[in-house]
Amino acid sequence: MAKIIGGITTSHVPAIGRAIAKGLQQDPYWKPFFDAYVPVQKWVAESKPDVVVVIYNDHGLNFFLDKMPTFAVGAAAEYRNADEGWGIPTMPPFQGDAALSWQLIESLVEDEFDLTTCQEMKVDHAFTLPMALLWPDQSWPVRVIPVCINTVQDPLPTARRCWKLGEAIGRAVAKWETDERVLILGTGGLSHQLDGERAGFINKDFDLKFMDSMVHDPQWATQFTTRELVEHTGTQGVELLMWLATRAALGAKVHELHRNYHIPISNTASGLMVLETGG
Amino acid sequence: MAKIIGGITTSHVPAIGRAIAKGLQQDPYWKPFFDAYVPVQKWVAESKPDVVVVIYNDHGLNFFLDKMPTFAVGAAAEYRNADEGWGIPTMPPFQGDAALSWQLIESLVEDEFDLTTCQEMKVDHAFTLPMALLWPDQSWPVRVIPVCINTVQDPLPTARRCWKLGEAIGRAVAKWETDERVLILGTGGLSHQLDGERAGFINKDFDLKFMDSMVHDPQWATQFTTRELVEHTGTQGVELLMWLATRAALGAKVHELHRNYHIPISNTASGLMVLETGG
Amino acid sequence: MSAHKKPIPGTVIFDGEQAMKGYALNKMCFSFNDEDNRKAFVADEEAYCAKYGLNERQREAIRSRNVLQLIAAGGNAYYLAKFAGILGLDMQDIGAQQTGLTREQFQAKLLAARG
Amino acid sequence: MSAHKKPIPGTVIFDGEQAMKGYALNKMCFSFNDEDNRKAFVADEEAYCAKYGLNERQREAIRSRNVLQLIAAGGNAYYLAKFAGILGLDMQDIGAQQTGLTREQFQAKLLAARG
Ligand SMILES: [Fe+3]
Ligand SMILES: [Fe+3]
Repeated sequence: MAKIIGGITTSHVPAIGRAIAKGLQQDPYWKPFFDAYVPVQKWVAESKPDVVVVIYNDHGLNFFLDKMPTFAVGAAAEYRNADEGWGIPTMPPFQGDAALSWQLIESLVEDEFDLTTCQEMKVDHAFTLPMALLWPDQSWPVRVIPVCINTVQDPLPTARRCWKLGEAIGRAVAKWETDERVLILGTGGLSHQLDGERAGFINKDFDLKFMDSMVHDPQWATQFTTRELVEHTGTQGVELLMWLATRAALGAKVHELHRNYHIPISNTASGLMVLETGG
Repeated sequence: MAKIIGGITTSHVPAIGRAIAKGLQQDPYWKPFFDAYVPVQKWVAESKPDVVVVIYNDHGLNFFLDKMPTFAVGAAAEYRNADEGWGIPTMPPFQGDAALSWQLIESLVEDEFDLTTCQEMKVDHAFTLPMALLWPDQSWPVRVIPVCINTVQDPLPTARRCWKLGEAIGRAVAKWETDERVLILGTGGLSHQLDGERAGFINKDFDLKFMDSMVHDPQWATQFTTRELVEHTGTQGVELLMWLATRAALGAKVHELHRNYHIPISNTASGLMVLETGG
Repeated sequence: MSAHKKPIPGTVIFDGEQAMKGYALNKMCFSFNDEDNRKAFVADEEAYCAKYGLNERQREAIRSRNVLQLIAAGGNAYYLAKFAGILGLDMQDIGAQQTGLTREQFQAKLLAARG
Repeated sequence: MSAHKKPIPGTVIFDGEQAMKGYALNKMCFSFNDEDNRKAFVADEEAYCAKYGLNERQREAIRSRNVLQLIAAGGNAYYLAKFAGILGLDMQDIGAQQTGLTREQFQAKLLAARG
């Protein structure tokens, strides 16, 4: 049986891509951010995951408003990054595992998740940057399964629904008849708002409370409507939904291996956690 | 409050479009089929629905396997038919009601349906032909909301899930703060199989049992897996899922106003029912 | 996937396995919604198949207009119907071909389902 | 829709109402994923906006590079970011413009959130 070894949750702002492209890892602005990933890279290298389920949100690369899915799951042999319009170099393609994708999809649809399945799928910075933060040489030693959650257009799935999706992903992976070691990678957040007069909004108190809840009270954030989450964390802070789904996939108990919180990266409070299952 | 006045369920095979285009309504092959719609047209004209929620399945006009949704809901001001590749004339466009669509979508997502929302959406014969059977002059006196269920690619949503979707549509419409009279139109089936050595499969016993269950034991078909439904009704007979969702939207009790069952239309056992709510 | 499920005789369920196998073929057939694409196919079938990356099995199935082979190569009934449209075949022709019957025999079989 | 929900000051939720209002604008911005489209826009802004059917309010907001106006006209932050990319603006520029601050003031505001 496949085993979920743990989850990593991290911010994914495009500015990270620009910093990587320019080699700014040791720059004073960026150093506190990039340094936090060094122990995580070490843990990942030692834990040797075979497959990464990447729970992320598309920012208008693969999906438009003509067909905007709430939950989309990739089922392709390969996923490519592409031009997003602001000049960040694209990353090497990612190897998929379509057979495992279909096992995941079969289980989730049986569990009454109304997925959109994608046999072709471009993956944007929310997918590629966290991967590059875990594997800086960008020679991905893993296969990937993209799971995309709508944060573009209201109504977003509720926090409760995202939690349930994560739980169902956990159940589905546990049924895979393979020996894969599976990492869940949830990307987005933490508090930030790009648009409106409230641009630049950051809520440190809420973010820290949320990060604590990931370990000690993981369903805490499901009490909020997505509108309340926007109020507390900003229009893009609602990306914590990906953290919540990731946490739900890990089961009842986790062991916190690593945490970082840093204000600001671009307009964002950047967060990073590594949670081992069964802690 | 909006009111669901009833539901109509009907077959939608492309051959109907060819027969309409050629004016074959009185042809001996087609007469028993088209005659069955005359009393239905009368009921519809008298009941004066304002809005029709059309629950149908796309056959590869609007959706491809790159982004294949389980449940998709239209939110456009207008929906157009288009060339499907086999030379049936396209029909006049259909007026949408985007504001009501969004109310439906907000309610369904809140109820944990993971919709794909479509602000542009071509509608295929499964949508247009039933509309033309109800309004033969094709000057649609109603606004429409398309609800599309995946029957193209396994895993299909379970019969149980389609039932729940229909129930949730019923709840959502009841919340609309308007006086709209709403008709639910479910299209597809009944038993038929186009592909494989089993092509031409028709199961009259099952169809009749299913039609009875729509009135007297509406959740009867939810006992079957979609694979069992294919076994009993053929690969395309599984389109009865649209009937099931329609029935679920109508509430506990219905009054059967009309029924027709005719073998064969093209390769299909064609079925037609008119169910009034609260019977 | 389908390995765990009871097969239905004479029936291929279009599941993930088929969807993967038939992606290029179905994508080509999906393109036949557009008249220009249908014309381009008719003008040069081999070039059109190559453009969509059909494998040899799929190209051969297209060449031979054999529906069962097209299904075995991953074709989906709904997309294949658009190919049938190009050929001017209707569902009784398709049904007859797959069941090894004449069109008349196939139509008689459908009528017989009235019981 | 949003009428029933408590507004969040300085924040427009991109809901169905906004999505309907901004469809043409967002579709144009979505097209900026392709370099050829970005070049076509730069070569002739008015023609490009006309091609996507922007209304006058949207065209004026594009002309004036005013993010708050673009949002008011139905623009979505994620698609608008691709327009900002053409202009060479980053998120601090955008943030500064919307909050009426200089870039330095906006950056200071972000830093202040450290508490
Ligand atoms: Fe983001
Ligand atoms: Fe059909």
